[in-house]
Amino acid sequence: MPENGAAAKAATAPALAAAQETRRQRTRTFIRAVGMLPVLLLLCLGFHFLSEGRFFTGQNLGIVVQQSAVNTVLAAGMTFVILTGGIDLSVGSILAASAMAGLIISQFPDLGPLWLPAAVLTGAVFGVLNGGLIALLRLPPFIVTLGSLTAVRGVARLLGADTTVFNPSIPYAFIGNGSLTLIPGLLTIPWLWVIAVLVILVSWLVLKRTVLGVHIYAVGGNESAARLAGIKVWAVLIFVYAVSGLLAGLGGAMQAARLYAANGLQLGQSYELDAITAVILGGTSFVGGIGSIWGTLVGALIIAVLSNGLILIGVSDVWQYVIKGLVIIGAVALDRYRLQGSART
Amino acid sequence: MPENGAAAKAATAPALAAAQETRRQRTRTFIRAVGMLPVLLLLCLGFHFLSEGRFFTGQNLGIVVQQSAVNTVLAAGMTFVILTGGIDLSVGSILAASAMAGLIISQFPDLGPLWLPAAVLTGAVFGVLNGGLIALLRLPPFIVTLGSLTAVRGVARLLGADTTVFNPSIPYAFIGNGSLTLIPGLLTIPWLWVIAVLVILVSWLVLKRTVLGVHIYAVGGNESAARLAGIKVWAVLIFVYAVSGLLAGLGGAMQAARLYAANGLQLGQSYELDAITAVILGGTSFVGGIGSIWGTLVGALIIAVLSNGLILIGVSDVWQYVIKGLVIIGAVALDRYRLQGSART
Amino acid sequence: MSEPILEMRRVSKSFFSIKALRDVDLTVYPGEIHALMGENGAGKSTLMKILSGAYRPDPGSEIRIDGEVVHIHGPLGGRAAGIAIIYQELSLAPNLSVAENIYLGREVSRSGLLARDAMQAAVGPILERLGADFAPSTLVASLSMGQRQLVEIARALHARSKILIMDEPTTALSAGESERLFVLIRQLRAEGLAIIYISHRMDEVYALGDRVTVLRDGTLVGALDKPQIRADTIVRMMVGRDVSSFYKKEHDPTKDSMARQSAQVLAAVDLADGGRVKGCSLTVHAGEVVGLAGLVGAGRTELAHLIIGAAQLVSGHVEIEGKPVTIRTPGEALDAGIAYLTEDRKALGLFLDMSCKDNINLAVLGRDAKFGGILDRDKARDRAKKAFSALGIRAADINVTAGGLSGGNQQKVLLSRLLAITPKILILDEPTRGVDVGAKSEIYSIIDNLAKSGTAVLVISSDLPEIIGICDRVVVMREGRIAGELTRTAAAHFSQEEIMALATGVEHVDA
Amino acid sequence: PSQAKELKSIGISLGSLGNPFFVALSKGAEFEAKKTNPNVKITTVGFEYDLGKQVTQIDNFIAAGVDMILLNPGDPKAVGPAIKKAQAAGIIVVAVDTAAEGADATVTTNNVQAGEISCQYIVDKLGGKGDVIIENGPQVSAVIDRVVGCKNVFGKNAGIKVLSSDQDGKGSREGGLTVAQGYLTRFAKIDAIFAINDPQAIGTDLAARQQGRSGIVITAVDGAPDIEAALKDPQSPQIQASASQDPFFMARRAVQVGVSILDGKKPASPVELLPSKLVTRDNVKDYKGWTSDRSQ
Ligand SMILES: Nc1ncnc2c1ncn2[C@@H]1O[C@H](COP(=O)(O)OP(=O)(O)OP(=O)(O)O)[C@@H](O)[C@H]1O
Ligand SMILES: Nc1ncnc2c1ncn2[C@@H]1O[C@H](COP(=O)(O)OP(=O)(O)OP(=O)(O)O)[C@@H](O)[C@H]1O
Ligand SMILES: [Mg+2]
Ligand SMILES: [Mg+2]
Repeated sequence: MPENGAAAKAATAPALAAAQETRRQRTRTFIRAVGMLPVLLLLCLGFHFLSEGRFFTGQNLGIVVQQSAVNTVLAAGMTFVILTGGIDLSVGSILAASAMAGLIISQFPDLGPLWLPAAVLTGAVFGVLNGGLIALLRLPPFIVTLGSLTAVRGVARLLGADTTVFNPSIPYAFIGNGSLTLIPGLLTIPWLWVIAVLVILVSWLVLKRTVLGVHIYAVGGNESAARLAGIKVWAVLIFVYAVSGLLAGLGGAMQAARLYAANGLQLGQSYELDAITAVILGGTSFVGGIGSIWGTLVGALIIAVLSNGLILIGVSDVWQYVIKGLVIIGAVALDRYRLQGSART
Repeated sequence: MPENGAAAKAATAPALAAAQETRRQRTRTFIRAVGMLPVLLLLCLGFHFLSEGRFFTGQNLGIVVQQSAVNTVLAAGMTFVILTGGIDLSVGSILAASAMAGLIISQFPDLGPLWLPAAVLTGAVFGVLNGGLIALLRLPPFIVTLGSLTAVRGVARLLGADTTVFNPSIPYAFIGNGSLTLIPGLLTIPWLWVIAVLVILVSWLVLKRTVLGVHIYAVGGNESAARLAGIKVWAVLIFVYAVSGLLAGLGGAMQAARLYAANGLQLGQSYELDAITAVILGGTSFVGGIGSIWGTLVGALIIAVLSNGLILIGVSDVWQYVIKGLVIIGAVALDRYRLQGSART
Repeated sequence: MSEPILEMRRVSKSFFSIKALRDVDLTVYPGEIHALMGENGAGKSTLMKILSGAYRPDPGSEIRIDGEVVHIHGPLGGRAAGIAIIYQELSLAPNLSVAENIYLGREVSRSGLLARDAMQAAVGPILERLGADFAPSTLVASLSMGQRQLVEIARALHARSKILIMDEPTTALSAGESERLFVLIRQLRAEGLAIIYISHRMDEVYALGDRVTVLRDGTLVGALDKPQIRADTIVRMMVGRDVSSFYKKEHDPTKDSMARQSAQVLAAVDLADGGRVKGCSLTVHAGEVVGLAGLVGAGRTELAHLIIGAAQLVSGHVEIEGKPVTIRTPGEALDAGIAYLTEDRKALGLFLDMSCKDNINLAVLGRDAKFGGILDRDKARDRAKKAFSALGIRAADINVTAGGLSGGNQQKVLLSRLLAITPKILILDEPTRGVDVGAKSEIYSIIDNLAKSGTAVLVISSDLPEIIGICDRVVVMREGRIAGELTRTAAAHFSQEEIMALATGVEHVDA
Repeated sequence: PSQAKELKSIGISLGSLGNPFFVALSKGAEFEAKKTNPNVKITTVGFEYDLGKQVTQIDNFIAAGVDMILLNPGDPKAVGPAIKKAQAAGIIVVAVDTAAEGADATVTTNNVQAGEISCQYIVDKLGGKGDVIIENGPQVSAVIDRVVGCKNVFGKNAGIKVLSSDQDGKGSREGGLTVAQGYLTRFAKIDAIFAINDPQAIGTDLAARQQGRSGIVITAVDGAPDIEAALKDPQSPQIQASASQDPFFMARRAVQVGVSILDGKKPASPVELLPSKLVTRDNVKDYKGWTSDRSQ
């Protein structure tokens, strides 16, 4: 009977295959996590070349990261939401309402310094409302957040009676325009970017190193299985929308500190699209359950580099639209192609 | 062997159960299809009452259906797309580009009357491009259509060199502002609405009475099952995006005939959100496979009634935002509650 | 013997690095039922998917049908070559009706319009032959697993093929339906069809198989003709060793400590959901294994869902250790000490995109966590590794995603999650569905050990030999009610016939 | 900067480039800049009424090293800090169409006056008595100013009753059409409508024609090509006047002012207000519109 020999033979081969497979899978995970990094680098190099060396200058890089900061923060919150298979269209409006609330508070002499927590809190409250409607009444996230996209925009305009609220001496203004000096005279980092990176780091920690993080992935991967496994799906959902709202509030505070002003109508219009684009460019799946926060960071940087670079090389406004659209499609196509080569078909 | 006896006995009870089940299922399907109709009626009555009887007048109803027409047409295309589990964010931009193309053609004396097919064709071409990228390169629909939302917007602006193209003597202008007289002096129906209803009827026919329709539902319900059953999933996908593009082109033609003008930037801004809202209000599921075109019609009417009614009763612009958002959320909440009472838990 | 209708030669298939099949040969003759056997992950389904056109084989492979070399491109190619298949993983569109699913991809249309009525009418007789109790117009989403399986079978039968592949068609069927299916299969054989039959249920293979081909780790071990088909031979070929005592039942609630015997751990009292389940009571004692038997659609799964709070109770209550408890969610059931293994592992059990490690640890993450929420990654890794070796899960690594495993291995991963909880009460809904013989006996011995250590186990199963082999008591359900109860005594075991009589409500059984 | 500098590159940030007004404005700027230096590099972007985006664009201009920024500020005050930052980088900032705090110079149409003359026309036409509507638009400062001017005039005439002024016609034909359809249903008697810009006025006229309402005096602000056509069109007699702006000239002035600042010459007044002229059905044939050849 041939069994024993075959078994012995089979035993070593799978062990080898297993080791190989682990290594390959790690590479794949890495490629996925790194995501669009090659595309980002390609874009940067291209712009540097085309702008006659203006791209890779300390000042311009500072501007790029600063510009990506608010979107990064929004996109981090959006990553949580999309990981559960949901979507949050209301972040732009919440950002506007939070900035308005913050600026209004900042004008009271006594409350001044409280404006920042007030803005963040405002965002969190709207987020919890979204989450509550979605988790407890089981309404579709798209409709709920589309409703609040509209309603909260109205609230933002009402807050300032439809005018611009302005405060040139807003406390903590440094976070909007100042930089953190790491090596005096050599390396400074805009505070906005410091905040954004901190948000990404904390998000990563929550998603990858806590029980809650695994539960978020689980809810996105298979909601009914999660429910059967005893996960409090409603709590997870409220949490992710609360985070998204809170981070939109933080984004509002960052925007307010940057502009010293806020306007209920003119702030945060269609920011949700940029945030979602960053998340999807970063490789997070729309169905939920798959994705990483680092990808989101790269996605947000791609968007900022694209805006900055096209102006830098003097492309006209109309053509900027066309090129931006094509680059976004091209980036995912390239990514798909790259993944195909390395991994699954 | 117990088969025969058991079978005989089992046969009657299940037959009864099956008949009951079928009836129950029909009721449920009907409730689903009727969908938001009660909400729509409630809204109409409310506005009629609050506007001191101005809502249910022939003229105002004409205005409402006319205002809903373009969105209905876009939402019909969107229904095809969402039924396959996809999304088309580019309809607003395609509408603008098609309207521009149409108006430009209409200015040539010889080609004038061809402007309408030209506009529709422009839309279809963009739709096929979307579909091709999604079906053949397997790119995520959200990203592809977000990319074309941006790129096609650029094209629309380029077409008119960034100005408003207008033509006060555009052929077929009657479809934009004229009415079809059914009973002279008593019943007239705006042509825009006639077109919209025709689009809905044809869509219904395709979805419910053709093989292609079943395939669309199958792809949305279980894509891999559809593939294993030998359905050409790629062809189905290209078809639905082409339909969405074509109908966006038709919408562009309708808008051009209505306004005698088109502007590459301003026309169709965020129409996609209205179209998606109509589809989702109409009970079509975002995951695909479930939904009906009649629901979409009701959803589009709700949106139009809301806009018209709020202006009619003199609510200020800012409060219109707040109320619209809340009504949309309230409508789905009500719907959810109603379904819960009548059918499954 | 006549000419073979199908010859597969040197068929290989690799999924990037994994070699799922290596130079496998398979010969099938018309008018025979050919059983394809092998452990979980041996490559049976992969081989069949190559035949049906779902996968493309590696270069060098050769397929001959009726002696001619064919290249099967896609599912349509498979169909054109006269091959029909029932996939192991259900592949229905839940949003379509039964008739639409059966006709999917081959719809009938008249002057461009769908002939729905004609399709439904044509489907009726086939469903009847299978003994299905649902109408062709029913939505698949509203069917239970078993009923869906019948739809799959109906679809394959309806395709009118030369070669019919059945990849574990009876996993969701109970004895009655299975018997009916076997009658049909024999009829088809008589009509000259070649049938390739995959199953992990040995009795089915003896009853049906004309020849057997055995795979192991993607390679061909050998083929047996009818006279050579014997349990120990096949098992040894599959597993590479002898699996001695198959059903294991050493625990004995009547003999173990008296104190424990009286401890009634779980009691369901008059549970009803206002629909399918119409007032059911049952009890499970510590250290006892209770079977819950019944026909497909009898409401066993629904009853289990009521107990764990996954479905809404309309009346009745649950008692644990004599005290009434309110359980509204599966989470509360876990807190109360009840763990539940779902019958639908893909839809309700596993997280296919998550690693096996996370899948196994999911339910105990909170318990293991440090500082109230930080993952203990070492503990998780150790637990997953232990589970892999304890249940013999075949996968490259604990970090591969659960979606890439073969069906049986997925089941083991899911079971590991429950075992990690160490519950007071364990409800297992079809625990060995799709699991190979070797692993089955492992699972039986795990159940036995749990009972020995005092766990109350409720096993829902459609596999009657299994129920008879491992249970102390059987509760039988019929149409939403408890039809009766059979207790095992030292003197008399309950028999398959007794259970079937209760399940169908037919008292006298003609042999 | 006291030393004269050459204009090598200029950045322009405007409300929305799909609006013909801003297109004419950018053309004027381009014309003048090219006249100053034929090799000048011009980057024009639209900020789509998003304050954050405009500040971002200013940052990008700073990075690109432009000499001058021509700005249509999203908000008169809120862009102040960004302007300061640009000036700190040695860039001249000139505001057009809307005043901006801290800009080196501002060239704008007198929007208050434009609203005044457009609404004064209504008052004269109605003989100081009637029910009127102010069809509002997006709340940017130019629109706010026009409404202020209009309300000034209506307020002075006791016989004029403003029925409503709180609906947003979105500055477009479509928005004007939709809002006007609502107004016409809501109010049985409307004598005149002031629309904050031309597209809204045309949309309003379409709505009135569709509903067969006549005798409504419609006026607007802008003097855009489409209102020019409408004023000449016998089929739209209800559109009667528009207070014109001259974006081409406005932008040319702005660049001229900027260049002279670059040369070290301070302008006499930091804000230059260009008066608006009323275009009516009577004088439209003499009107030199936005698209007429201006390269004099
Ligand atoms: N799509 C796939 N991607 C990666 N690996 C796969 C895929 N399909 C199958 N495999 C691998 O191929 C091997 C054979 O799997 P297959 O499903 O054919 O086993 P099987 O014999 O049908 O097992 P079971 O009895 O559990 O159904 C397994 O190791 C499995 O992990
Ligand atoms: N996931 C589900 N969705 C909808 N209905 C279901 C679902 N599962 C079961 N049902 C319904 O409940 C009925 C009872 O099925 P249930 O699964 O409880 O019975 P069962 O005895 O466990 O049968 P099976 O062996 O098929 O699982 C089914 O006939 C079906 O109508
Ligand atoms: Mg298998
Ligand atoms: Mg069951």
